[in-house]
Parts: sequence; C-alpha cells; structure tokens
Amino acid sequence: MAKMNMLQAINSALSIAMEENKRSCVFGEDVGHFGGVFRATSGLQEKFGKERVFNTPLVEQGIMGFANGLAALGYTTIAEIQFADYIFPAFDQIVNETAKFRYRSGNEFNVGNLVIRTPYGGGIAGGLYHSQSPEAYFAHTPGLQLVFPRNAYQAKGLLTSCIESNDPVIFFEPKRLYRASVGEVPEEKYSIPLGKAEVVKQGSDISLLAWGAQVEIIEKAAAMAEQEGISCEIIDLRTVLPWDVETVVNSVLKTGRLIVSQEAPVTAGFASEISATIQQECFLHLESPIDRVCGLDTPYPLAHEKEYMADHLKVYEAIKRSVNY
Amino acid sequence: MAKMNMLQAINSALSIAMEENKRSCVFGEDVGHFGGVFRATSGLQEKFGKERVFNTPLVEQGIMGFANGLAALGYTTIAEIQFADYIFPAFDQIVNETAKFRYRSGNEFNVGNLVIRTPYGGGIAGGLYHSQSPEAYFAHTPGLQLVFPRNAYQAKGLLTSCIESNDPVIFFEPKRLYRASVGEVPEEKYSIPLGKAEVVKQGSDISLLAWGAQVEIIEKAAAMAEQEGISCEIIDLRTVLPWDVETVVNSVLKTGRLIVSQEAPVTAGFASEISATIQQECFLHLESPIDRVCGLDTPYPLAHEKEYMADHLKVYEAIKRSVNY
Amino acid sequence: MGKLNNIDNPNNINSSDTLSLEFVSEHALSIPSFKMLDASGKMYKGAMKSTMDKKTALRIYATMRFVRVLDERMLAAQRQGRISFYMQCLGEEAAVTASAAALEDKDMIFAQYREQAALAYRGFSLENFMNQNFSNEKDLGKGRQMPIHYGSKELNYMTISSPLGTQIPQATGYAYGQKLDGEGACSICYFGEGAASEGDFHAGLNMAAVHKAPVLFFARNNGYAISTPASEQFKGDGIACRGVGYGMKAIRVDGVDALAVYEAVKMARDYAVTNNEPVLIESIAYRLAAHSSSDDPSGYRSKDEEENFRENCPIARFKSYLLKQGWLDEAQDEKAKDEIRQQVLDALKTSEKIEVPALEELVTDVYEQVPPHLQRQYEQLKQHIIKYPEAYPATAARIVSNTQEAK
Amino acid sequence: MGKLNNIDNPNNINSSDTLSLEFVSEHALSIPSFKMLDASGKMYKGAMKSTMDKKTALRIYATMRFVRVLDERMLAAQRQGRISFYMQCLGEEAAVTASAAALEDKDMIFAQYREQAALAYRGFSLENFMNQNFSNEKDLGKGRQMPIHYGSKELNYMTISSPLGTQIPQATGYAYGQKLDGEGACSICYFGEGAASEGDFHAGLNMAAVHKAPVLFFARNNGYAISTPASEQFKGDGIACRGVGYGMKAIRVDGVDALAVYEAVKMARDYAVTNNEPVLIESIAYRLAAHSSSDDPSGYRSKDEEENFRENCPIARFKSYLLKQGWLDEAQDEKAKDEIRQQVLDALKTSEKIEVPALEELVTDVYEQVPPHLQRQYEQLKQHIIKYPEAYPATAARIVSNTQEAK
Ligand SMILES: Cc1ncc(C[n+]2csc(CCOP(=O)(O)OP(=O)(O)O)c2C)c(N)n1
Ligand SMILES: Cc1ncc(C[n+]2csc(CCOP(=O)(O)OP(=O)(O)O)c2C)c(N)n1
Ligand SMILES: [Mg+2]
Ligand SMILES: [Mg+2]
Repeated sequence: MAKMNMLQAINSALSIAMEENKRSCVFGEDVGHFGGVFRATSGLQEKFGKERVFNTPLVEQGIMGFANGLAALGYTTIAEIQFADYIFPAFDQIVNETAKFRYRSGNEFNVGNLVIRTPYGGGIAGGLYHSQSPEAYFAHTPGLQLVFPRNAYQAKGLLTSCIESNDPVIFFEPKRLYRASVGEVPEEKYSIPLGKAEVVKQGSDISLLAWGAQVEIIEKAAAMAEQEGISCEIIDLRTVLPWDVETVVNSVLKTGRLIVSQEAPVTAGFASEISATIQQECFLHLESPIDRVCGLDTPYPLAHEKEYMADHLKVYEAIKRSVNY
Repeated sequence: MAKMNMLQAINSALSIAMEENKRSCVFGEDVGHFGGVFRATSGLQEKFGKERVFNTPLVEQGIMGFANGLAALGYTTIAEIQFADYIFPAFDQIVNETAKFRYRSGNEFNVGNLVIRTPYGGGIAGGLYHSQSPEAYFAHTPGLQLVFPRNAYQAKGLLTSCIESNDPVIFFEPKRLYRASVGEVPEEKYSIPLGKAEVVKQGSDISLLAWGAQVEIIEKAAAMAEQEGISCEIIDLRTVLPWDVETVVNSVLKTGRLIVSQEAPVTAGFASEISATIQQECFLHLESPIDRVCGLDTPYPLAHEKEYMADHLKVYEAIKRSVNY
Repeated sequence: MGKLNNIDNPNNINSSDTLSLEFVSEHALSIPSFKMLDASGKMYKGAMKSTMDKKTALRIYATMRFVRVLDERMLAAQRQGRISFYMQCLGEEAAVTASAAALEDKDMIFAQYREQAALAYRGFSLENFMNQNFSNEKDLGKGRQMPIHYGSKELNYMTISSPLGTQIPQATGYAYGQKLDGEGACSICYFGEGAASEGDFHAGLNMAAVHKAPVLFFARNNGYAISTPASEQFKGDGIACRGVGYGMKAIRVDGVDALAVYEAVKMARDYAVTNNEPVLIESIAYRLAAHSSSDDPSGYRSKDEEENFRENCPIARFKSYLLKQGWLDEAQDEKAKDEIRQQVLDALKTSEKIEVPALEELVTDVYEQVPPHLQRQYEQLKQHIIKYPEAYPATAARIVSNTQEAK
Repeated sequence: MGKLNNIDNPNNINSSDTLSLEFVSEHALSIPSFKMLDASGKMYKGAMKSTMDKKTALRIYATMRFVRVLDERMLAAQRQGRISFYMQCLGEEAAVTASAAALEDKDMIFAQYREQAALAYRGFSLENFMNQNFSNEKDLGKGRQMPIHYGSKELNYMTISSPLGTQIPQATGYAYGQKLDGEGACSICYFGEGAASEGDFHAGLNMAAVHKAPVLFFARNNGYAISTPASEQFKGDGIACRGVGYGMKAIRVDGVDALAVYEAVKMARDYAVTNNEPVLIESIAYRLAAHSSSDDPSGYRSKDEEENFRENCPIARFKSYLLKQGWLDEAQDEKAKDEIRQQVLDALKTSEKIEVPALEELVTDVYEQVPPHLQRQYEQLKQHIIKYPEAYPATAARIVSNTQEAK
C-alpha cells in the first residue's frame, strides 16, 4: 500500500484501466500534456500517447457528443468536464442522449463504456460557478449512474468499477478533498461495487446519510452528538443513482430517525428523494420527521460561503432537534 | 366571455401583452409567419411586425442566450422552445445564466422580464422526445419560477402574470390539452397570481395534488373515489417553483393524507420535494405515508405509453391504499 | 503583404500582415454546385466521366423507387390513422441514396431522420421498416420510439434520435475511434440546414478538424426547417462555406443529381480515409413533401413553388439517364414498381397485426440489467394491469394469460 | 461558371454551378492582420493616418498603465493570501483598451473576464475594483462572485459570468434590442479564442447575422486557453475566417497595436450601427501572464517563449508612439506611475478592512422579493449564527449586535 491523495488515487485507477485496455481514451479540456487543471490526468499522455489522452477544444457539448460516439463504438471512454458547474452545456448530450442511448435503440447500440469525471462541490471560495453540486439535475434521469467517492481509497475503487460498468456513469469528484484526503491506497487494481451504500459507522439512535465530501461533515457532527450520548449510524450513499434503498431502510427501521445532508440547495435536491422514499418505506417506524440539512435555496455565494454551507454544526443541531422531537 | 381553447387563450394573452407594451418580442423556431408548430403565436407577426415576432435559427441555446440579452435590456421577452424535450441544449443558459443573473450582479442587471413558453407532457404518442415533463430539472434552481396552467382559463390568466412578473419564468404548456381544453375565457386582460396553489375542490379524507395536465387525472380519480364515499381535496399547485407550501400544509393538516401525482418519472421528481417537505411539516398529522403516483423510471416509451402513464386508475388505487392504510 | 515583424505567433493563424484597413467581405467565398446530369437526365457537355457502374446505378435506382413507394404508402397509412407519424424523403432521394452508395458497408451512418433511403440501400428489409413504424414486438427498437426512428447495428446505421444535431459530434467521436482502430472505415453524418444552426454542429465540425476524424458531414440543404426558410436560418453562403472556418475541405453538390452526389461523396470518402480528415459536403435539393405528417406547408409556402420543384424529380432524372444508358427497360420498370407496391401493402397488413412488445420491455434496456427499483415498478404495474385489463388492451391479454398459465 | 439550369433555389446559396469535381480548399481564405505601429512604436511606412486625437490617446495610455499596476498589485495580494483569486490582462491591454475607446459610452460591453481595462476606460473607480476583489459590502456585486467578476449598470458593463461563451448570444439579443430602440447604440462582445469553440459562439454569431444585430464580436486570440494552445483549439485560420461562414464582415488586427485596434473597431462600430449588422474582429496578441492566479504556465510552455513575447509589450509600444508624438513626457509618466502605485496600495488597504455584506444579502436578489421559503431559511440561519457566533466570524458580530440592539 502507498499513501495517496485523491488525485493520485484517481490517476492510478485511470492509468491501470488504460494499461489493461488499448481501446480506451481519456480527454477533456487541458487533460493532455498538462494533466488537467487539477492534474488528475498527469502523466497519462506521456504513458499512452496523444491519440488516447488529449486536450479537446473548449466545448462541453462537443466533449460529451464526441464521448457518446466513441463509447457507442465500444471504446472505454473517459471524459472530463473541468468543473461540474460547466457540465450544463452538455446537459442535452447527457440527459437526452447518453441516458437514453440503449433504451431508444432497443439495445442495438449503447454507451455503457462511458465515464464522465467531474470535480464538484464547494468550500473552496469558488463562488457561484466553481462550487455547485449538480447531482440532483441528473438524478431524475433513468439510464444514468451517479457515483461519489468520499476519500482517496473509495475514489480508486469506485472509479475502477465505473470504468468497468456497462452503463454510463457520472463520477463526481469532491475537489475540496482532492489533496486533503490522503490515505492508504493499494497500488494495484481493486474495485468497490456500484449501487451499494456503505454503513460507515453503526449506531442506534439516528441515521445520518450523505455522499461525497459531505460524509466528512456528518461524521464530524456525529462525533459531537456522540459526546452527548447520541449514537449515530453513518451511511455513505456512494451511488446516488440508482440508489441503495434497502441499506437506508434497514438503518432507519433500526434507528427510527434520519437526517440527510447534501451540499446542494435543499429544494428538489436528492435529499428530498431519499426523504420521500424513506417516509413511505418506514412510515410506522419513524420517531421524528426526516430532516434535510442542505445548502440554502440561493446560488452559491462567495462572501457568505461559510454561512451558506451545510456544515457540521447545522447537522449537529438537526440531530438534537430530531432526537428531542 | 368567449369559448376558447388553450391555444387561443395563450394567443390572446400574448397579443394583449404585445399591444400594451411596444418593448416586447416573441420569438422561437417557426413562431413567425407560420405561428408556431402548434399555432400558439399565429397572427402575431401580422399584428406586430417581423421585428417583434420572428423565427429564429434552429438553436435553443441561442434562443435562450438571445432572450437573456434582450431581457437584460428591459424588453419583455417571450421565447418559445418548440418542445420541452428540446429545452436541454439551453439548459446552461437557463440554469447558469437566467436564474443567476440578478443574484450574481448584485441586482445591477436582471432578466426578470423573461418568459420561456414550452409545450410539455405526454399522452400524445410522442415517444421519448415529444412527451417529457422536465420541471424537476429546473426546480432545483433558485431564481426560476415554474408555472403550469391546467386549462384554457388558467393559461391566459397565469401567462399574463408571468409576462408581468419581474422574475424569469418557464411557462409549461400541457400540449395534450392545447385543443382539448375549451372553456369560457374573457377576451380582455386578467391575471391569476403566481406562487399560489388553488384548492380546486374541498374534501376531508385525503388531499390530491398535481399541476398542469395531471390535474385532470386526479380529478378523474377523485370522482371514482367519491363514488365510494371518500372525500377528496384537490389541489392544483400551479406554480411549482417557488411553491405554495402553506396551502398544501393546511390541506394535509385537515385530511391527514396526501397523494402527489406527476407525469414525470418518480425518482427525484418534484413530487419527491413535496413529499419531503410535507412529511416534515405535517409529521404528527399524517395518517398514512405520502404517496407519489408518477411516470415509471424509464425514458418515455411509445408502444407502452398507456401502461407507463400515471393515469386515473393508478391514482385511484393509491387513494384506496392510503385510506385503507 | 507578408509578415511585417518576425515574431512567431502561437495563435494558430496565417501570419501575414496588412496596412490597409479593410473588412474581409461576407461574400469572400462563393461555392458553386457540382453537377453532371442536366434536368432531363443528359450529361452536361463537359461533365466529368461517371465512375458509377451499372450494378451500382441500378441498385441506387431500385432503392430510390422503393423509398418513394414506401413513403407514399406510409403517409397514406398515417392519414388512415394506422400509424401515428411519418416523414418522407421526397425530393432528396438522390442525395441520400447516392451518398450511401459511395460508402463501404463498414462505414457508419449517422442520420437525422429523413434518410431512410440510405438504410434501404444497406438492405434493411421491408419488414423491418414496417415493424418500426408499427412499434410492434418485431421492431428492432422494441417499439419505444416514434415511427421512422430506425436503427440497425448489423447494417451500421445508428438509431435515429429526435433531438437535432446531437449526432454530429457523436459521428466525430465514432469516426475518431474508427481511425484508432485502423481498419479504413469512416462515418457519414447527415443533417439538415436547420440542424446546422445547433451548437452541436459547431462542436462536431471543429472537433473533427482538430482531432482529424474521418467523417463526412453531409448537409442536406433542402430550403426549409419545418416552416423556416433557409434565408431565416443563416446569412452566409449555405453550409459549405463554413468549412473553411473549420479548416476543412468542403464541396457543394446538386442533390437532385445522383451521379454528381456519388462522385463527390466517393472523392470525399477517399480523402477522409486516406488523410484521416473530415470533409463537409452540402447537397442542394428541395424538401418537396410536408415536413412530416403533422405539418401543412400551405401555411408557409405556395403551391406554385412546390410545383416548380416537383418537376425537378431526382428519380425521374436518374431514370432518364439509365434509359439513355440502356441500363433500364421502361416496361420492366413499371412492372417492378407494381410489385413493390404490392409487397409494401402486404407487409403493412402483416406488420400491423403483430402485437406490441411484451410489457417487460418497458423496463429493460434502461440499464444493462433491470435494477431492483425498476423491477419493483414493473411488478406493481403488472398487478395493476391484471386488475384493470380493459384499460390496457395492448398488453393486458398477454399478461393475464401468462399469469394464468403460471398458475 | 454561372447557373446551369434556371430553377431559383430557396436554399439561400449563391447559385452558380460547376462541372469540375473539386474541393474548396480549407485554406481558401487567409486573413492578414491589420497594423499601424511597428514593434518600436513607429508608424509603418505606408500605414494609414491615425484618427486618434491626443486626449483619447492619453486616456488609453493612462488606462493601460493603471491596469498594469492594478494587475501587478492584485496578483501580489493574491500571493499574500489577501484575495483568493486574480486574472491579469498582461499582453492584451492595447486590444482591450483601444477597442473600448473606439466605442461610445452608451454602447454595452459584454466581457469574458480579462477585460478590466475596458471597464477602467469607462471610469470604474479604483475603489470599485478593490471592493469587488475583496467581496466586501461595497462591492456592487454584493460579494457574491469571485474576484474580477465586475459589472456596472451605470457604465454599461455587463456583470461577468464565469461560464464561457454564454455572453455571446446574450450580446446578440441585447444588440437586437438596441437596434429596435433606435438610439444608435451597439454592443461589443469580448471572448477568447478558446471560448469561441463553445456552441454559444455559433449560436450568437449566426443569430446576429440573421437578425441583423449591431454587435461587435471581439475575439481575443491570445494563443492559449489555460494550457491548451490555439493549435489544439481549431484548425482553421484563427477566428476571423469564420465570419464568412456567417455572412458577416470580419477583420483581423494586431492586438499589440493600440492604434490599429482603435481604427479597426471604430470602422466596425460605424458599420454596425449604420447598417445594423454584426462585425467579427479578431485581435492577435499573447496571454503573457499565467491564465489566472491558480495557474502555472511552466507546465505547458517555455520561459523562452514567454520572454520572446514579453518584449512585445503593447504599453511600451504605445508609449514610444506617444513620446514620438510629443504627447507624453517621460518624467511625468514615471511620476504618474508612482502615484498610481500609491493609490492602489492605499485603496487596497482601505478596501480589505471593509466588512463583508450583511447576512441578509445572502438571500436577496435570488428573486426580486425574498420569497417566504427563503425568508424562513434566513431566519433559521440567523438563529443558528447567534448560537455559534465563533463559527461564523464574518457575519456573527453584526448580527449579534443588531439583535441585542433590537432587544
Ligand atoms: C433540438 C431540437 N429542436 C427542435 C426540434 C423540432 N424539429 C424537428 S425537425 C425540425 C426542422 C429540421 O430542419 P432541417 O434540419 O433543415 O431538416 P429537414 O427537416 O429539412 O430535413 C425541427 C425544428 C428537434 N427535433 N430537436
Ligand atoms: C463553460 C466553461 N468551461 C470551462 C471553463 C473553465 N475555463 C475558464 S477560462 C478557460 C480558458 C479560456 O480560454 P480563452 O477563451 O482563450 O480566454 P483567455 O483565458 O485566453 O483570455 C477555461 C477552460 C469555464 N469557465 N466555462
Ligand atoms: Mg431542411
Ligand atoms: Mg485565449
């Protein structure tokens, strides 16, 4: 094992995948020689050549259109969108094309070999356009998989599974943790299954659920709550679509309480979906309303970033509200 | 009053608005001389001239970019997207630009005079790309208003309010009802407030909530249920964003039961937001889980359209499940 | 004037300089249409020698004739309420068929929706056409899309997608992969002059030039995008003149002239595959039919205009050529046409009786495997249909009988 | 050759015909750069006579000098951790300033982000620049966006938006409205050669040509889009050559030459406003600084290359011209520079002490009025901050004291 940060873990997963399979390409804005603005793809062009690892022109709808075509030919296609805030010009190619490719053709064609990597999330003084967490925009789209790693180890294992999956995936990378999350990561290949939430910590009084960088936040809040004798079960959803209802239901059947926390604005975020489903599945077992601790319903601000964010203190307060309901 | 269908009602609202305000334009694909593929804008170019009512090239991102610019100058800007399924190429212009224009500039600039009209919804044998109800994709976006008329009368009154609103709106027109919904509609101007749900019918046993064309479906289901002595309260949400929590809460506090029905796929649809909020606001008053009767989590199919749709029978069954819970 | 100073620029421009303040005119380029056959099907004096052999010529002709009959019959079926929607190729049969004929079978076809003739040329069966239009259980697309959204893996014909322009950058990506695979295949990408206004057009062409993808962009300039005339679509000289902006070779061709289209596309294919470069081809023809069965052109153009173009029929023109060549016999041709009419009628009758796909197909292919939540939704739906069979006549009978059998 | 047959086409093309099968070359157009001043600031022999008066020249010069100082100082402030982000105009000051100078005040400016010089030329105060960069409560943008995202209604400078290319069709729509208003105003729209790859570029230029909007598209071709060189961005001859594809007049200009830029943009503005038509202008310069304060160009280009261009300084070139004209005095200039340095330092110190905007501003301007749900979220947040003031130091003090006062 080696110590790696999340960028190195991602780089390692990409490198192994490209080594294994000659019919694979990595591309996006600045991902070539430069290795991407976060350097996640650094060294790949040197290793695998300019034809397989390359810069594209600055056009996200083109990147995703190109990616859909290349994946339809059977290539393992790994496209980077430089910031998740800039994925929207490609929205049509992803939501109307990628997601519906297999269905509309009756399985004559598919783009199952496609992975879209994109850094997302706030807490880096990025303001409106370098902070968004747009998963809810995609979660309403049958045909897509949405995957979030919470640390370096998860990043490599999940990305490997994304690359091997036969369905298209958007892999959301928490850029706040790119360098901050450092841990033991095997140098060799390993994978972590998609579609499975992980119970990161068992607990009995309340279930806390998050994904990506937000898992760290609920862990911090849980630590505060445990101080006061509240036993928290912590779940990392990992795959937001299609999501692991069963693991969450089992947890809530046990604890009777649930808080879902996401970075994105509360209204029509994915936390709402989880709440809607769980209130239905666990109706008779809920001891307090399911709460959502999320970003405010505003664009992502700069000067008030701290105030805006769904931080551990807000989660902690929600835990207390729920337990004292 | 005159008998009008929904297209005529919309046309009347547009015509009055353009008459009142010279600084207003209507444009989109085929909306000029031809009057739009559904003829909602027919006659307007003849009345107001080619400079104010015109065809655009076939480029939705351009239509919305152009619209944002024109609205920023203070023009009342009414842009048509030919089918809601084709709004996605304009997603970036709407979600990153329209919605954030006022906020990001500290109110130096705004596009509050913008209305996007777009026909949405299924039930017309339109398959994947002429049937979608994409409101949930926009509902996660602070800054936008999303408005749905359920009939001709509502269409004219709501559209008038949209045009007069100082915040941007997407006005979703239920194309299935364009000609089917006929009713008494005043020839003169009138408006129906945005942001207010309407209790279409009082009831005491269960609340049924929908918007747009789906209101007709829950009304049909309610009629069946009433036959069996179940008293249904029917709410037309009308404005999906920002939505009228209060009216829905008051209804559910009274009935203790809620079913939300939408055309779009269930996962991460707007029904989920309503369910998540209401379970929280009405936790101690709910007598059964909030249910969602929605489209399946698949692309919109053609041959199995009937099976796919959230029809009155499915809503009726949900009512019985809820009441017998 | 050459360069005035000697700094090498990284701006990727031709670095000559000028001291005179002048615009480059918006008319700086004007691209003529390449032609071989005149309106009567005679070779123009001075026309290039055709390289099209008799067999290819007859196959092109047979395909055009077939598609004409199919289109007439299916439009009638739509008018009778037997299918919900249809789109005709009328007026553009030569552009589509002859361009497809200039390709190899291994080449991928990305079509917009009006290119059924390319698919027919590849050998898509009459039954396949019918089954798609009737959304029945034999439709390769499993009845999910509206009529005319064909696709065939076997024939290298990408399934049609309604959102316009999306296939353009996809063709670029696909062709890029074909280049890496090194098997000498390329892609052709058809689109209308309307769709060429989409952002995806810009993306697809620019990326093809930069990444050197062997893709033939075939712009069908047929004068209209639904009701919008080309004059309200763009102000430049058609679509072909955009090629230079992308650093891409371009050619314009008379789309009513099967010979000219064939030669132009053959040359373009050669060039693309040899050099790994895209080529932009613009075909000039007229969308003689309504946009689709939902459209009524009398709202935006005159009958006179249509009549003018009706005389300029690509099939008639090519037929005259074949007759002059002695490759076709008028009487046999009439007989063949009658036969096709009968075949189409028979196929239609057979196809419309075939059941819709089984209910399961509603939830398959969303993902490679049906995920648990969709399986649950399917089971619920099945129970619901069993409860209300009259409300779901297309699927109920089979489900109820299957369920009874299972018992 | 002219037309071979006499059917009038609705395809909106120049309808000449040809019998020879030939591509239009990808090099069919090649556009020279318009110049007036040589590298040493001397007029080229044969250069056109400048129409720039002394006052304008000095204002342009002062603006460029100011922006250079501002950029240096703010980059240093970023390095010291006093602001989070910065972007310099280095190398493109002449292109931006002289183009802005060729406009009228009523003309709208749509910038990308590297055009602070245009805003400075319009008279945006040093304090305004500072307050935006420090996201304090005096920022016109209320502290919501990252540094350098300026905007001013009063000065007709549209607030910067980070997503690239979005301002292009917006400028078209805005200019269309200016045309309808009939007051002789137009818009200028700046964007990089990288952003010109976006679909919005295609949309904006095509619509401007079709709808006859008086907008000047000012492409800053500076060789790089972050690390991506122009050679990996497009294959055509820069951006200017795309004009013909849109049926739009175009011109290329040496972006290091303030005189040339000024004349080109003046001519373009005249043309645009007189004819209600767009013009495409391409400026050729070099992005001498890193892309932004987050970027390190040593990862993708050589110091040698940079040094080569450092000598080609637009400010130095223009300064020599002014000196030769006798419009500038070297000693006074040095003094003025020192003064500006001091002013910038002072303003910086003042500005960084100004508080962040009040907490309410977190929820205003999402809509014209704060809607009930946001009001509720705000109230909850306020209570939360009162409970944990140490965790929210930027806003807590004011809230707590306001709340106490209220009691
Ligand atoms: C993104 C998108 N916008 C709008 C439409 C609706 N639409 C279908 S066909 C069409 C016109 C296309 O014209 P053109 O590209 O010239 O092709 P033609 O029909 O002439 O063959 C339009 C506007 C669509 N299918 N997709
Ligand atoms: C839609 C979008 N995609 C990506 C980015 C990230 N990004 C910011 S600047 C930039 C390069 C822009 O280059 P260019 O347009 O040439 O302008 P320059 O920086 O050279 O002035 C990129 C890729 C963005 N801001 N918006
Ligand atoms: Mg057309
Ligand atoms: Mg650049």
